[in-house]
Amino acid sequence: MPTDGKRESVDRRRVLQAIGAASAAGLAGCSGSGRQETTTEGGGQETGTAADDGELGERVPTLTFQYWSDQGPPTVLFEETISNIQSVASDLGIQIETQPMTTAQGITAVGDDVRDFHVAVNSHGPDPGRLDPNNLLQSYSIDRAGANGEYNPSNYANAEFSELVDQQATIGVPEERRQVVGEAMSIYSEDMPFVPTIERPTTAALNTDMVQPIEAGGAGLSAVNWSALVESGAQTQSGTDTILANLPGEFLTSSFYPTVGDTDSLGLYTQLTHSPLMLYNSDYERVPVLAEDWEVSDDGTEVTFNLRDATFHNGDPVTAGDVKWTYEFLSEQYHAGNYQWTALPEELTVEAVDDSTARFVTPDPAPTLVTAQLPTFGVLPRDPYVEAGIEENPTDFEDPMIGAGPYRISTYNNQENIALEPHDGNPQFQVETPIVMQIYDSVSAVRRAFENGELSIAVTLTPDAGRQIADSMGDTAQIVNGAAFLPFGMMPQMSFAPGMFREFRQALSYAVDRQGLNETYAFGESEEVTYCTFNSQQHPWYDEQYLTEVGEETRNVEAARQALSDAGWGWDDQGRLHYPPGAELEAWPEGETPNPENF
Amino acid sequence: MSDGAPVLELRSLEKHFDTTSGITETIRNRLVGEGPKLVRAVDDLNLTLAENQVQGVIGESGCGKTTLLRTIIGLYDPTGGEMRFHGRPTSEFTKDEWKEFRRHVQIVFQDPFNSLDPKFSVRRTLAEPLEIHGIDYDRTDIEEMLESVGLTPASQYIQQFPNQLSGGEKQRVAIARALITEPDVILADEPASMLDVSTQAEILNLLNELTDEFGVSMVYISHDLSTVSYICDHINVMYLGRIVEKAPTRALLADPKHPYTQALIRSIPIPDPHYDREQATIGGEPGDPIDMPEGCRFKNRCPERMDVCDETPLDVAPDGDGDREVACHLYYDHEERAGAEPKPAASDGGERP
Amino acid sequence: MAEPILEFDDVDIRYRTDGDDVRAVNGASFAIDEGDYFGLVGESGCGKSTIADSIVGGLDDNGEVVSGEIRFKGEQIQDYSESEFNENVRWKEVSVIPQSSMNSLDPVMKLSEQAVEMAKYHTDLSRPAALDRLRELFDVVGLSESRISDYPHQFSGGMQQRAIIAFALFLQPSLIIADEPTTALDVIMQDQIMDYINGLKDDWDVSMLLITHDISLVFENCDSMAVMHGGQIAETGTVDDVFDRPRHPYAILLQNAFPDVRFPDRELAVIDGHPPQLRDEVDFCTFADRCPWAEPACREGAPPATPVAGDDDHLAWCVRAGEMSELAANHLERSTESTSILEGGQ
Amino acid sequence: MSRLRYFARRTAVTAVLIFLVASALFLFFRLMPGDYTSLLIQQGMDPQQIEALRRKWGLAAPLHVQYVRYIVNLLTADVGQSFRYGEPVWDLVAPRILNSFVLVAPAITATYIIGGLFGAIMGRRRGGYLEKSGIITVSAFHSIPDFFLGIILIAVFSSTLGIFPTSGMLSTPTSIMIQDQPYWRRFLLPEFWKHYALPFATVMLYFMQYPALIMRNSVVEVSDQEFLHYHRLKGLPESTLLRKIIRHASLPVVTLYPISLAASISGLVLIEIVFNWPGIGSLLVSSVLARDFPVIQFVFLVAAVWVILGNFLVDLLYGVLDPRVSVSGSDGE
Repeated sequence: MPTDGKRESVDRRRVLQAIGAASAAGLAGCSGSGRQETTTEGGGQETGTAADDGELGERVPTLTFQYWSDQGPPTVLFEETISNIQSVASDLGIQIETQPMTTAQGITAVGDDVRDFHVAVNSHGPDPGRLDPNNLLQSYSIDRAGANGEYNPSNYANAEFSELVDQQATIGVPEERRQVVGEAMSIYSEDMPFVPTIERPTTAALNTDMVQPIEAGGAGLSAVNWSALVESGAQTQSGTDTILANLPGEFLTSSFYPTVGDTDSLGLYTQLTHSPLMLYNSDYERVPVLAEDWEVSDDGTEVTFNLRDATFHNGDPVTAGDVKWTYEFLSEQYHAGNYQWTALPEELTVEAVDDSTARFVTPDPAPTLVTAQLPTFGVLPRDPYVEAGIEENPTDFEDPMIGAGPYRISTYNNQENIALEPHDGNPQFQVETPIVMQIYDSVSAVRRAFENGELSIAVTLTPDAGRQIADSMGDTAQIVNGAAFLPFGMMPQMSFAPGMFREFRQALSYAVDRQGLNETYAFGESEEVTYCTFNSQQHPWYDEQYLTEVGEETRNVEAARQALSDAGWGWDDQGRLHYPPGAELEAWPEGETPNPENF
Repeated sequence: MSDGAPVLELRSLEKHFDTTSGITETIRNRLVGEGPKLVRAVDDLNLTLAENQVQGVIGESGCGKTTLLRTIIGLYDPTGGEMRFHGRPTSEFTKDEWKEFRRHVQIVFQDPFNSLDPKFSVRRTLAEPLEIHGIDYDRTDIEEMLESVGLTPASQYIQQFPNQLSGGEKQRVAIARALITEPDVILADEPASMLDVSTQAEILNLLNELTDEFGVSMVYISHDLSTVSYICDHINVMYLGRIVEKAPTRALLADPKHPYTQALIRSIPIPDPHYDREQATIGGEPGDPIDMPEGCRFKNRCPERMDVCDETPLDVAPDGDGDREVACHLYYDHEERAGAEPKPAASDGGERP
Repeated sequence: MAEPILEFDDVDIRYRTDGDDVRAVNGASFAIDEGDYFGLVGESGCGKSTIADSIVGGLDDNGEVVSGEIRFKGEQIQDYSESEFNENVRWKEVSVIPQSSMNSLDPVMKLSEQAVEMAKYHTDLSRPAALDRLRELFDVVGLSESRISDYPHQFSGGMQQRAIIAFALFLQPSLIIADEPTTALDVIMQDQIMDYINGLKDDWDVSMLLITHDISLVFENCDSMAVMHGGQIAETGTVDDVFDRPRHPYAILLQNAFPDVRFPDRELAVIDGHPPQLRDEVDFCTFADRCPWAEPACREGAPPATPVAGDDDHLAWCVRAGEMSELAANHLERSTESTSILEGGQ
Repeated sequence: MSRLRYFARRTAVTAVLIFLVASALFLFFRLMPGDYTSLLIQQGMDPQQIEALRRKWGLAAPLHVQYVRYIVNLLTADVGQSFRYGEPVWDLVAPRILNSFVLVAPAITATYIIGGLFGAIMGRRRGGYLEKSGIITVSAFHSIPDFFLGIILIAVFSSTLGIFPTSGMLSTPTSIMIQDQPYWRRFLLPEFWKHYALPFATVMLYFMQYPALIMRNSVVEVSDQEFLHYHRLKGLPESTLLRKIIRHASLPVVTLYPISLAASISGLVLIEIVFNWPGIGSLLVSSVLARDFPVIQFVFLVAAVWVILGNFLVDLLYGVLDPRVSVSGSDGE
């Protein structure tokens, strides 16, 4: 029988871990006898004699953990997370089965509040827009919960939280907004709709025979974040005249960046070729690029930028006129449905106060303008693009590929490769060496090519591949580790039991061995996340004062069981977990959406 | 059982095939708007098998004799006409009656090398039909049957497997299997043709004895007149789906009426260097069952070809001998017959596509 | 009497197998005279086809003439190599009418091409010349000349068989080996084919080795014959000798086992058992086990060739050949008295 | 029968098949849960925007409407735009299909020629050492997963011996250098062939099994045919016999060829990915995962059409190789 088989293997695992982890060792001793008393005593506190043996609620069914099977490296993490939990399943008295789904499937299922899995082990994609919390806050808002096709990662329904989410979106004054966001986050953190595990590591490698080592901030170096490279000037060793780097598959599918298929590739343009007014550096701090500085009016409806002296790749100076045209055009196209990602406010107007001053004006405050959109999309030279006919057909025109970034595109082969040459007209970054980037579809192909000297920089490696390179190449390879700004974690489905019970989510959080995950997946290069938030410590909006600590770096099964029994859950004599007697097992009826009144 | 009615009776039996093969073929036909191509394998065939009678059916390969046989045991549904078993039309048979029928009508196949299941011991081979028909039996029943088909000592054969048997022995087992359910009718499909002369003889003799001994009727199908003549009381000569002549064996051999029958007999080599056989004077190839000539199907090869042969000939009793029939224009006066029987016209109509 | 065109002199043929060798033919001796039609009769597996193959080097790779001599026109050919056979024997001298005409013609070559090919390898006939020749031969075997460039599958079985005969005649060989030329055919067709084969006797000076299981074909079409059983020649002689005075039990029983349409009431002789597996030294009469008159002597050494009635051309390989006329009396006085039910003939 | 009618029928059937395949493809992918917009959600696109897109792509319309639209467009040779890349499917797919084709078509062809001959030799030396070892070898190569075979080759010839590069069709600088020159120019570069060697070898080793074993079997079979015996008795020399054997035996191999070749359209995904060959494979995979319907439909349609046409051609070729076939088109035997 499969379940028995599972049990066995699990126990064996547990014993193995008992050797390592103190907590596990402790429990190994007291499991069985310990079970009894914790139960009764739990019963004592909670609902009278509720959890006396025989006075148990419905048995907790076999729990299904869904995960995205098509995400490459993250998928590995998902699977490890699940087996990590599985290894203590028997101690918690639960059984676990997994349900791989493609991302598209998974998201649709969650969006429709399909209740055939209890926990989704998915992730939030680290897309530039999410350097402002607005996007993820919105996606956890109550009006996206339930079976309405809209994606709320854990079908989290909390009216008060959603209320604050709506507010923060239109608060112009940064301080106030931080305040409100903070409150929202504290509710979120307390409710724990997302059980964070570890930071999402990024790994890159440089061949130090060809390229000079670089100083990377917390973001490290990755295909979506090249800041570290340009900041250090991209210098090669003598004898090497070009940097050869890889890009993940499907990166080069549209040279005109507002039309790229997925936001990952935006970083390539933002940081290398089409500098914006300011951008997030390798520490996820906003630094000025084409703008000297900027100030936000008190009501937050006006942002004024003072431009620096900068030239486009065609030699023309960057003027306020270009700025005006660029962002008004991108806004217009976004709302016309042509450009997918340039989510600029609809009634945005930009005044060219003078050649070097541009003022962004919106009727209502648009806080994310400076935190999300403007740092992502670079300034375009008006004339060449207008001549190229961008205004007539914005998605299908001969892209002159001109920006004001530290690099200019000298060659662009759709879906194959791209060659970049240094451009000295950028006021912020001075770089030395041309870069040629080639599409690679698999990490191991990248690794082999790198080890074989066909690449001088390998980005978006798995921690595992990084380790292998380090082993095989020793000092000739610099391994650059960093973390994306959104951590990994689990999303218990809160529309029904057991995900709807905080104590269960809490137990889940105690049961996961973050340290172990970090070791197995990231070889210890990542970091455990114990405070509940969808932002990582690197994230510009990470603010511990609002957050609740929901777990420990290592596993604590006792705490997990405690959390459950405190809430009246119990275990029968085979040690199988049961709900509290008479517990309501649906937050709202299947197929419906939660009514804000009740949440 | 024995209610005057013949054991088996075929009345203007028909079996036509659609030769269209496979989906694509069919699609093609539909696209090109062609109808299916019919093979009239068995056409307007009459045959009456009385008790203890052995009816032989002979004809060249492709004349439809095998189809006839399969239609009789119900492997094919007749496309026309009817079949009566002890006077009861098989078309009215219920499921159980069919089962009964299959018990009482057994078949012996041409190829003893494939008709026995190599995994079945002789015992099991014989036991199976008994079990199927829920007849209780014991080892001795089976042994007796083996003895009676000349597999002696039975005890020695009963445990053997087909691969341990010679061709002749296999065929004996096949016959035993057919007889063990005490059938009324045995259908024999050239049971000797695959065997060597020496063994052929023993099988022919065996069948001869058994039919008498067990009082079974038999339809014996073959392309080889010389063997048929050894066991059959009556012989039916089949050509392109029709019986062109039927007569008692001796009569047929001694005085064949139909030109085709004559040709058949004259073509048989005689094992005697001193005998000077007069050669058959027939040419051409056996006709193509797919598009057959109008009227008499033999006309194109017939040395006696007449204009009237474009009409379908009636079955007539040559020189009033009630015991035999021949379907040939040579043997009746057409004026006199013309009005008399409308029947052939009908079956004639059935012939045109 | 003309000089024999083909002689078998105490020939042994074996097939090598993983286990013991199969001794397919043992001490076979017979001779075919120039211009004669010679029939070789026997049950399946008696070795008759092996003999045919050995003459044209057509034995399977594991088959070999281990002893004895095969002389064609006085020339020893048993040890010929593939190329020697091609040079001196195949088709120019000895052609074959194979058993299964249906499968013998290359399905993807027009008949004309197959003829041209033959011409190319064996003669210096020009292509048109070769085609003309084929037309003639088609005419001879009763096929319409217009069809020489058809593909085999466009021919019926009978027509293919005739085409094969035409091919066999193509290079005017001196010996034609017809190996069961009509088994696949219906009686009428068989009769026609045998007719053509017979016809050749007069128009072409060719000898024929007719191999068949059907003794009546031999009686009807051959001058002399041999009866084979279990890898041994049982009896050989003119067809009249063998018919009138058979002295080998097998020859006798075989004839009586054979259905004769003239005498539908005659009891058919039965030959019990079946030929032995020939895996060891064959130093006995292979018919002994089936023979009603067998005696110990039959199993002590292969039977010697015994002239019948002092006639050296009529030999029976039976130790009791002398007594046979008495032993098998009741088998021998046969139908000759009772009269045929068939009209005509006699 | 008239060849013409035969063609007419085959063509008609072919057309119907293609139509059916096209429809099947449409349905199949529509029935998978989720569509491309799901991925946009995951990347934080807000719902209104997504609705806009779904409308723009016609994903909002009911299925039958989408279907009709799709078929109509197909008939007008409009294969649409990729959802993900907003580019015309053709521009997106064509170059990659070409790259796949350049690798697989010659490789498969070579495999069938060499494998066929090898198989023929094995068939002739029946029971010989060559046959035994040959069968084992080709089977062994096929039993290794193709990508793993590739990795092994890389490990040996690139990492260890350093003879060949591990990845790509050309080194990146070179491919950039010659980007403006006609496609075929790369064939003149030794470097191209260096990149070509390993993937080519992988495909060959992996697929060798089919032609080799099939050819072997059918040679064995054909060698036992009566007509060959007859040819031999007619005194034809060995060489001629061998030619005939091969001609007859090659029929089944010929049948298989176009089907294997069709792989070059749908791409040998794993092999391409291992060698980072810029073929259709990886695009196809990611498009399927992303539910980029226009791309998927088109690529699979091309592959299907390729197979169907391939078989059509084989049928015709058969007609030449084996006269019996062309006739069998007419009557159902």
